[in-house]
This record gives sequence, C-alpha cells and structure tokens, in this order.
Amino acid sequence: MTAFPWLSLLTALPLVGALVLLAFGGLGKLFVRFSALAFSFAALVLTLFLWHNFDSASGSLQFQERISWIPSLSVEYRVAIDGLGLLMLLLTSIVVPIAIIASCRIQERVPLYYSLVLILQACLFGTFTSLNFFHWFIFWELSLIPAFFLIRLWGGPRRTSAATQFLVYTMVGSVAMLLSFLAIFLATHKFDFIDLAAMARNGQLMPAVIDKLDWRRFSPGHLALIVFSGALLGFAVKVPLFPFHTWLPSAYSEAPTGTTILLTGAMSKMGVYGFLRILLPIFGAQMQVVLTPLLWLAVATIVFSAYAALAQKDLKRIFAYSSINHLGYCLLAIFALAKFTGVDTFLTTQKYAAMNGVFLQMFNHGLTAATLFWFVAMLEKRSGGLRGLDDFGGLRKVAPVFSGLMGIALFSSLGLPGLNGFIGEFLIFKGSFPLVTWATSLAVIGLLMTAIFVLGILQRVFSGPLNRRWASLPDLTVGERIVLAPAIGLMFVLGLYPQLVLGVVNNTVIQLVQQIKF
Amino acid sequence: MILAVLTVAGMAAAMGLRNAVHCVLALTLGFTGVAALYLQLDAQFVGLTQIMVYVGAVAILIVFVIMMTHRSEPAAPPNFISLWTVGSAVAAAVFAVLAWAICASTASTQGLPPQPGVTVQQIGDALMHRFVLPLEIMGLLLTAALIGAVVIAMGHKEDMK
Amino acid sequence: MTWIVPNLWLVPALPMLAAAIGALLRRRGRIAAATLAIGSMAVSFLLSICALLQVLANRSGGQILTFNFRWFQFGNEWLKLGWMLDPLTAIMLVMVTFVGLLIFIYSVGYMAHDENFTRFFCFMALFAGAMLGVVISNSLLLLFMCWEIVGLTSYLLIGFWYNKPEAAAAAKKAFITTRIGDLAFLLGMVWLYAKTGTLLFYDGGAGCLEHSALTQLVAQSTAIGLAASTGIALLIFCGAAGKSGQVPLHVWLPDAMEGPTPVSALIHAATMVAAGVFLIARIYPLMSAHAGAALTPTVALQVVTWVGAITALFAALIAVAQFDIKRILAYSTISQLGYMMMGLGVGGVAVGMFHLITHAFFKSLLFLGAGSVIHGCNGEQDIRRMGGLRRLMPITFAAYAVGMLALCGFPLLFSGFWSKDDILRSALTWSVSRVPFYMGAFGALLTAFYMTRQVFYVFGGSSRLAEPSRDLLHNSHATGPAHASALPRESPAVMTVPLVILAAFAMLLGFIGTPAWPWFQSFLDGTHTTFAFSAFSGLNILPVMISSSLLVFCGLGLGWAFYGHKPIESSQASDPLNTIQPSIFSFLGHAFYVDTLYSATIIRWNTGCSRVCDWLDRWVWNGVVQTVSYFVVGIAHLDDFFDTSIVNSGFDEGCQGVSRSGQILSLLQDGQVQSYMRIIGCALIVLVIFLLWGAKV
Amino acid sequence: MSSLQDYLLLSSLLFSIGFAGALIRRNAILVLVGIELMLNAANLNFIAFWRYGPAPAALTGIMFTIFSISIAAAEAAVGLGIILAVYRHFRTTDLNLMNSLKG
Repeated sequence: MTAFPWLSLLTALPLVGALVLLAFGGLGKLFVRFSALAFSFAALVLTLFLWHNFDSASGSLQFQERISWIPSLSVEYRVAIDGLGLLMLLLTSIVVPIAIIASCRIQERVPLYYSLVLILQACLFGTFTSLNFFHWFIFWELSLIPAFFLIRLWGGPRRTSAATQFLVYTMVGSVAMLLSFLAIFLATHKFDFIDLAAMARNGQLMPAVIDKLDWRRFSPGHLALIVFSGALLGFAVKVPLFPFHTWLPSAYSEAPTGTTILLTGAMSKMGVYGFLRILLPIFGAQMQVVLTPLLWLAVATIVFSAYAALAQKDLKRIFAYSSINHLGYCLLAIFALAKFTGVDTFLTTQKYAAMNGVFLQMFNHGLTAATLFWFVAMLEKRSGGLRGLDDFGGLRKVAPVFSGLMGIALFSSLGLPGLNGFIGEFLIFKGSFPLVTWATSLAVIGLLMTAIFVLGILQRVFSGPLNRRWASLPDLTVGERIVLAPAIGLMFVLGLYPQLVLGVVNNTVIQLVQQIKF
Repeated sequence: MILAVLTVAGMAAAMGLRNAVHCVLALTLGFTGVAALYLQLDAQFVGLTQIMVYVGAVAILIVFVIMMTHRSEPAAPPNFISLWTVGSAVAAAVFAVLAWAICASTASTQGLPPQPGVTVQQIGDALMHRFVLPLEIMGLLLTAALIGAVVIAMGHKEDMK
Repeated sequence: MTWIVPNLWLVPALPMLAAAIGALLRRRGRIAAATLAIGSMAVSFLLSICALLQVLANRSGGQILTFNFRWFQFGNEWLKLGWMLDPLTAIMLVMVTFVGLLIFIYSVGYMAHDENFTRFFCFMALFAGAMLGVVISNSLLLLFMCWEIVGLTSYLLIGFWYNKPEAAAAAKKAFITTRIGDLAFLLGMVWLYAKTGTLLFYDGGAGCLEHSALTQLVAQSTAIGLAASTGIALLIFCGAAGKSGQVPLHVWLPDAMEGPTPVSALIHAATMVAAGVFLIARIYPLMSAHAGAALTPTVALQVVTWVGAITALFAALIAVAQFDIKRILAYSTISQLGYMMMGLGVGGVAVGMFHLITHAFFKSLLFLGAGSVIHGCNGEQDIRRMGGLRRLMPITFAAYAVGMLALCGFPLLFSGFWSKDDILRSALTWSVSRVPFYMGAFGALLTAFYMTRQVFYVFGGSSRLAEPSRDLLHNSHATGPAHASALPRESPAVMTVPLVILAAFAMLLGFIGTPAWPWFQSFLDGTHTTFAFSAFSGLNILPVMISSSLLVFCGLGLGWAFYGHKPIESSQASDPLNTIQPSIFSFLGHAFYVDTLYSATIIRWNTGCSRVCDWLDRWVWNGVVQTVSYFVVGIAHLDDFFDTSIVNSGFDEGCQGVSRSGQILSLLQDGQVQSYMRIIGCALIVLVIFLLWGAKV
Repeated sequence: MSSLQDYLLLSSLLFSIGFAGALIRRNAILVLVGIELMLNAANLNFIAFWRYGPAPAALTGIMFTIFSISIAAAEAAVGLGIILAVYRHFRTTDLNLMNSLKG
C-alpha cells in the first residue's frame, strides 16, 4: 500500500512542534503557549481527518505503512490503526490540548515544558499506532522520559521521590515485558504483533517458545506462564493493576496538573491498550489459566482504590485513586473476555458488550479524568495552589458556574446516566456479569464508593457555609467557559448518543473478540 | 695482513680523530684498504667500484658537507666520557660475540678454493640477464635518491627565502 | 389519537428541554425560568391527557402500545430503548404532570424570595422530565437511566439550600442510600439482560416481561435454589426499596425534608418515592412469575409484602413522636409507601397503584399545606411552636384538614379510605399469613392518631410562635422580641389555589376505585366494569370497611383525647405521650435509633475500611515497594562504594601505573639516535648469544 | 693469513669500529661515516663468503656487493642531504641536541 503516510505524519507533527518550541522558545511565553496549542490542535484536526476517513464498516487495520527496517531481526516499521487505535489517537489528541491549556500556571522553563508535552504526545501516537514490538517498545519507553522530567522538574514538593518511583516502577515492568518478548523472539524470530497473535491463535506460539527455549527446569505450562507474567507485569504497572498501583497516587498528585491530565487521560490508556492489543490476543491462553487470581486482583483494584479514595484529603489524590478504580473496570472486563472461548453466540455477545464497554470506558475515563484534573488546575490557579478537601467550602455561592460544570464532570465520573461515564460501565457490567458473575457483583461496591467520595467532594468543597477566605474567589471567566464547553458538551453527547463512538469501533471489537481463540 | 692493519688503522682513525676533515682523510685510507682487500679476494670489479664510489664520490661528498656545516665538533659535554665508554663497551661486546661466533663456526676454517676467474663480461651478462630487475630497481633508486637529496637540500633554501 | 404513541417522548422531553434552557439562564431570568417550567409542564399535562384518552380508546384492543428504537450497537446486536403506553403509564403520566403542574405553580409563591429561583425551576423541570421518563420507558435500561437522573435531581433539590451543612449532608445521604439500592437494581438488570437478552419490557413477544422470557426465567434456578426470576426480582426490588424508603433503606427520606417544601411535596411525597412502587408495578409480571400453577404468591411478592408491612408499621410508630411538621409527614410517607408495597404484594398492581395515586394527591396536599404553614410562620417547622393557625390561615387549615382526613382514611368521603381499605381487604385474604393485615390495621390506627396530634398541635390552641425557641431559652432572651413581631399570616393565592384544587381531588378521587365501581382497577387490568352497589356485599368487603372505619375513629378519638381535649398551652410543655411513657417516646422520637445504629456500624465500618485501605496503600503495598526500593537503593550504594573504591580506584591506579610506566619507558625514548643504536647493539649481542646458545644445545 | 675466518674477523672488527663510531661520535656526519664503515664491513663479508663459498661462479656475492655499494652511495647522498637540512634547522650537527623524538 503506497498511500500517504498519515500516521507517520501524525507522529512526527508534535515532534516538529517540540523542536520548533525549543528553537524559538526565546520569543516569549505567550508565543510558546500558543504555538504548542496550535500544534496540538493541528494534531487534533489530523486525527479528526483520520476519524472521518476511517472505514468503520471494515474495522480492520487501516492507513497501514509497512517498511522493512532490520530484516535480520525481523524488525519492520509497521504502523496501522483499527478502531481501537483510532479511538486512542482521538483521545490523545483531545487530552493534549486540555493539558496544554491547563498548564498555564507553569512559569519556569516554559518552552521546555511544552516541548516535553509534545514529545510525550508523539510517543503516545507512536505507541498507539505501532504494530511491531521493536518500535512500539521504543515509543513505550520513550514516553517515560518526558513524563519523568515533567514530574521531576515542575512537580510538587515531593516530586523527586514521586518521579523516581514512577520511573523505576514502570521501568521494572517494561524490563520484564522486554524479557518476555525477547524470549518469544528467540523462539519465533517474530516481533510483529499481528503475526504473533496469529501464531497464538493457531496454538503454535507457546509450543514454539517451550521448544526453543528449552528450559528443562520448568514444566512447559510454567514456562508459558513465566513469559506471560513478564508481559503482564509491564502492562499491569502501567494501568495499574493492584498491587502495582502505588506509584500512581504520588505521581499524579505531585505532577503539575497539566501533566497529571496527560498521565491519566492518555498515558494510563497505554496499559489498557496493551492489554487489548497485545496481551489478550497473544497470551489469552495463559490469562485463562490464571484467570481467578487476575479477577481477584481486578476486583481488589476496583474496591480497594475506591475505598482508598474515600480516605484522601487531597483532590488530586482522590482523582488519582478514582482513575485506578475506573480502569479497574476495564481490567475486569478484559479478564472476563479471557474466561471462555468458543463460538457460543450468547457468550460472544457478552464479550462484544464487554469489549465495547472497555473501549468506551477508556475514552470516557480519559475525557472525564482530564476534565476533572483541569478543574483542579483552575481551582489551584484561583486558590494559589491549595487543593485540599477541607480547604474550601460553599464555593457554589461565589462560583456557581464553576461548581455546576465541575459537578457535571464529577457526576460523569460517578457514572450518571445521560453523561458519558454510564454507558461504558453499563456495558462492562452487562458483558462481565454472565462471564464472571461473582467478581462483577463484588465490583459494584466500587461504584458505591465512587458515589460516596464524589458526593463527599461536592459536599465539602462546594456546599456548606462559604469559607470566608474565598469570598472573592472568581467564577469561571468567559474564556474558560468557552474552552470547557466542548469537553462538557462531549460528555453529554457521548452519554446520550454513544453510537458516535461505538459505531466506529464496533467492527473492530467484533474482529478482536473473534481473534481471542486459543 | 698489512692491508688488514692498514684498513683497520684507517678506519679507527676515521672514527677516532677529532677534526672531521682528518677523519675523512683517514676514511679514504680505510676505503682504499677495503678495496685492496677486495682485489686480494679476486673481486677486481668490486674493488674498483669501491674506489670509485667511496673514495671518489662519498668521501668527496662528505668533505663538502663538512665544509658546508663548517663546524668542528663542539666541546664535549659532561657526559662525554660515559657516552664514549658505553659506546665503546657495546661495540667491543658486539665484536666479542661476533668473534666468538666466527671462531665457534666450523665452516670458517676451510681453505681457499681455486680462483674462479671472473671477468667483467660475466658480471655484465649477469647484470643484464639474471639480475636485470634488481638493476633497474637500483637505477630507479639512485634516481630517486638523487632527486630526493636535491629536493631536501633545496627545499629549505626556498623556505628560507 | 394514535399519533400520541410515537410522540410520547415529548412528555418527558419538554420539561427536560425547559430544564436545559433554564440551566443556561442567568439568575435574573426568574420569570422566564418559571414560565418555561410551568409551560412545559402544562403542555406535558395536555399530552398526558391525550395519552390517557388514547388508552381509554384502546381499551378494547388490550395490547400495549410501544415504540422502540435502536440506541447503539455492540457486536451484532443493537441495544434498543423505547417507550410504551399502557393504562399504568397513562395514569401515572396524568398524575405526575397534574400534581407537578400544581406544585410548580405553588412554588412560584413559595420560592418567591429565593435568590436561586431560576435554578430551582431548572432542577424541578429536570426532575419532572426524568420522572416522566421513568413512567413511559419501555426498557429497563431507559427506566434505570431516568431513575438515576431522578435521584440526581432529588440530590440537587434536597441540597438546594447548599449553604446549610445539614442540607448538604442530607442530600448526600439521600443519594448514597438510594444508590445502594440502585446498584442492586443494576445487578438485577444486568442479570435479567444476560438471561433474556433484552431489556425491553414489551417487544412484540420478545420483551423481558412477556411470556416466553418469563417461562425461561422461572425454569432456571440459581446456586441458592431460587428461580432466576426471583433473584432478579429481589435485586430490582432493592432498588425500589431504596427509592421508596422501605426499611432498612428509609433513613434518607426524613432527612430529605431539608429541601424546600415544594420539593418535599413533589419528589418526596407524590412522585419520586412512588417510583419504587411504580417500578414493582411495572415489573409485576416478573415479580409474580411462577412455575406451573402454584397457588401461593412468589417469594419475591412475599418479600415485598413483608417489607411493606414492616415499613408501614415501623414508620407510623416513629411518626407519633416527631415534632418537626415535615418529618411527621415524611415518616407518614414512608408508612404509606409501605402500604403501597404491601398492596402490591398482596393484591396486585391495581391495589398498590390506587393507593399510590390517591396518596400522591393528599400527601402533596399535606406537604403544600405544611409549606404554607411554614411560609406563614417565617420558616418555623417545630409544631410545638405553632398553634392557633386555624383562625389565622383558614384556607390552609381547611385544605390541610381534608388532606389529613384523607390520609387517615376517614370513611366514605375521602380517597384514602377507599385505597387503604382495598389494601387491608387484600391483606386479609392473603394466603400466606394474616400478620401483615394486623400490622396494616394497627398502622392505620396510628396514622389517624399522629395526624390528629399534628393538626391539634399546629392549628389548635393559640399561637406559640412568639415564645422563644427551646434552643434559645437557655442562651439568650434578647432574640425573643425580634421573633415575636412576625405573626402568622395566610399565604398568597398562588399557593392556596393549588391547595384547594388538590383538596378537591383528595376527596373525590377515591370514588373511581370503590368496590361498587372499581373503574380504576379494571382500567389497569384492562377489563370493563359496571356500577353495582351489590358489590359491597361481597366477601369481607363490608366487615373490613367497618373495622377500618372503627380503627380510624379510634385513632382520631385517641388523638383528640391526648391533644385536642386540652389544648397545648406552651411550646415548652412536654408532650402528653412523653409524660406517660418517656422512654418509649424518646425511643420512637429517635426513630428507633436506626441512624445511630447505621453510623455506629455501617458507616463507621466503611470509614474504617477506607482508612485501612489508605493505610495499607501508604505503608504496606507501598511499604513493600519502598522496602524493595530501599533495598535496591542500598545495593546501589554498596555497588557505588564498590565501584568508586575498588573498581574505579583500581582502574585509576591501573591508569596511573600505565602512565607512570610510560613516563619511565619514555626515558628510553630520548630522541637520541645513538641511544637507540646502543640498544640495538645490546640486542644484537643478546641475539647472537641466544642463537649460539641455541645452536649448541 | 687468508683463511675465511681471518676475513670474517677483520670484517667484524671493522663493523665494531664503525659501530663504535656511530655510537660515540656526536657529529652527525661522522655517525653517517660510521654507518658507511659498517656497510663496508658487510660488503667485505659478502665478498669473503663468495670467494670461499661453494659456488663462486654464480656471482651472487659480487652482485650483492655491487648493489649494496650503490645503495650505500644513494644512502650517503640522501643522508648527507638530510644532515644539511637538519643543520639548517638546528644550526648544529650535534646529535645530542637533536632530541625532538624524545618521548
């Protein structure tokens, strides 16, 4: 296929932006902010163009570019997107402008900050489009570096340990994953996800690994599990899955809020994306073997993080735990997808529902969490950096529009019907319940706890007698309302008309579900 | 025997005398002695070549250079003695081992074989047939040396201008 | 008039649209907001009337009119939503729009001085839209969505005066308590979806409430031996119990009285709390589905009955010992909701729904009356500080009295009598147990008693408003006179007219469902009825009527004996019941200490759990990681030490050694040709010696 | 007289004298002279071995000597040229002062 390399262009665009910002950073902060925004909007426009030209009726990989690179290592440059990749690209393109707008409190080393943000965006684009482990892994790892520096250089008081923890944690996961893939590569001499998935589907992958690696100390089943758990660890840390989540609250709360938006809105999706694109097709059989412990972990992720959120005093930490909680539902559904195989129509329908739910939940969580952190950023801007649960009170009195719009975002996070959060959660529950009944029933506790802490925020920050200190807190400016309106509007649109997204991704879902065979 | 003593004396004088010009004069004596030895060994052509090349050309060349540099040997530095002793000791040691080697050899005691009777024509034939390639290379080498010597000697003049 | 079916969505959509526009209005747009809300409600009401007429015209057909549409797809399936029009829907539509309209009009007066007037109407309109959505939806999912939005508006309106911490706390409590039920509802819904593959109620034979789905559900059994249908029904009932304030999820409803009184009237008396009852009525085919020809009621219905009966009695007991005018009504509402549930359980849809409709009218009447009283008394809600309002607020008094008699079930004339009678009669003939009947009967007695008590407190005797409040008594006397200046006065016409209209309905509505002419019941069941006095002679009818009348009289008499016989003179005077049985009275006054129990157990446990989770997160999980990382860092330091002091310094030493030896060796390299030659000479010597030696050996 | 051994001893003595000169003298020209001496000693060896060798008719010794003399002449010319150039540069022919190659 010799079509125009749209995806490479898309990946290169923010990189060019980053270079431009570094080169012309001396032209003033305003210039930097606006050109960063301009580049991110250009990326958004390009993504929307892709969205428009995407053939949702086929749902298979599109906009493919395939160039042989290092044939001796079976490395080729192969990028393409299906509905999943497209959705993630769109989410990234939406989240990055939000992050850029929300970063207006940054005053030091401004060009560097924004160019790191754009580099991170490029890495995300790369991760979501790559189909060959080699450059996929490069993007995956490379994304850590801007994130690390964004936390380390512009973060809160405990940024050093947070950034180091973040980096070390994810690095350990990545290294484990790298080892697993090297093991697979040694056995199969393949790096291509699609090829590997095809091998796994035909039941050739793990026998090959077992044959070639020839580690007699382990039984074949154990060996397959070891390879699987390496890959699992890499993604589990990223999502994160309990108990590998402890880097997240400190990273999210210490990072500058603009960066937190990126971390939660887009980067956390890398893990779920990996689960869907890589783990489930390639390691489905192993996932099934250890399904029960995985399900318990997913339930623990959901319930535990919701409870932990309840005990937090810092808005950012609350939302951080809430992020863990929301992505826990995705994991629950993904694990449920590995429960049964076969061609049972009933179960397949449930799987379609669950996976559609995961897609929608990823997108919705990205949108909602980004918006919530954005509100925190605006609150910090007004309060001079305060964001404790008990630092405010009665803000509805002085900032009714702010309170109202943030309330909408909060209720979206809570999963109120009519807003975007609901459909994803409903589909996940609908799909998972028949597959893994008990785990799903327990996961409902997470929904309840989410309601409790969301309402706790509403009660303690916005209701009650007005805290005298904030008597002159300004409400949202017209500009802020204008930039917020699309995000809030999108919440309503997706809540009322989810077909907008589901119609595009549905055929991809059908294909992906049908590919889970082992 | 006389020739040998003459040669060694000339050579030793060439190496030992202080005045460089005297050295060269002694050197010509040594060269001539060597040429005589060649003749004694029935190598007339080589002996004559030795006289022509060394006594006629090299010695004159050296005299020219000594005159151009126009310096007598500078005063001996403090370590001259040690230099002299070490140098002569090493040289003596070399002579000692060589002599030992020569004396130890069994091949060197045989008597003089009959005179071969080499003519210049034979030498010419050999040069033109069997040794033609070395001869050509030698010609090249001499040419190169000539040009090289001129270039080295002149290059600096141009620099100095 | 079939045009109404595909356009039925307009009924909820119009108030929603009004809410959306109202949300964008500025605070000054008071008139616009009120006009929009009331206008949209009026149009919705007219449309509802059209719908009712359509149903009436369609009665002979008997089929349920539905309109389904596709919402989104997953895999090869489309998720469908839809709305339906059946007698239940029609009657609820008319009731909700009519009561809503009246309460909206009333609110214009009641909320006149509130700064967030526009916001109030926005929320109210949103509520009305969502509630109407619950009523018309033909899909359990759509119903659930509207149900949640109803919960949201309830939350927003309870917390309407958000700067009062109690209001904010009450709103949160209401949302979370109902959310507990809703999550069970969600699970039930998901389960139902998994079992039947559809969430549409009626879909031309393929709906989940239709015969084929039900037989399938009944046939399957769960791990604990219940039929799948029972499990699903019970889970959904949890949602209904949360919304309708059934024990043990009733705790939010009394606190919800922190909201403005019209809100209490509309949401927490007439409509939203009745949504739970409506939900059970809607899924009644599922609740009552049983295998084969079993004669006993299903487990699900038995649970509904028992929960309803317990709630009815329990809340009535608590209501006896309350002093807040709205709290008494709130507990009364809980109690009446219990009756409705019990009615559904023992008698079916018609019995429960009849009480729901009548209750909606007389309870909203009572709340609006109470609102009028509170409005007149400048926000006072303690009945001990009222009194004597009979003369000061005559219209309110008259309307309130009608409502009170309707609630008590005063014989023959008032609607409450007929509907309550219906329930009790069904309970008497219930095949499982008669205990619910006795509980209901005792509850009726208590209802009459506490309403009499309230009326005498509020309207009898002389005004005690001028007296310093009980709380202030110990603190300061200075605030007393300032209060005294405001005498209770009658509310404006915009508030009293709705009262009068509601009062009329509270009286007359009962006649559509008397045993002699059970139009309502037959309307819901889809059968024809005729007027026949002879029906009174049927089994149990007259005895139950008479006995329940006696109970009501008994309650009224007791109330008069305690409170009316000797008017309460002072706001400090102890309640007569309190003087007789202080411990029981205080026990009831604290609502059986259920709140205390909850906060001591569930809430504390929950908070503890969250603390534990947080602690675990900070110290254990993170601690493991930290330990590992400290360990790694320790190793790193060790490594660093090793590196710097051994490897590095060794390397450095090596480097220095090399360079030193280089320096030493460079002495050899002195640039002196002769030194080199000397060495060559030495080498030659050595070489020759070596060769000779080698040759010799 | 006139045994091979005597010639060889003579040539080695000449060689040693030349070597000693090359080692001792500090005048570059005389060092060169020493080297010429060593070459002469070598030539003498060639001739002696040719004369006493098994196949004098092959003329190898003579040829070798002729070439060696030619090379020596060339070497002397170039060497003296270099000495001249070095002299111009250093203004001396004293080898002890020419130590640019010192490490």
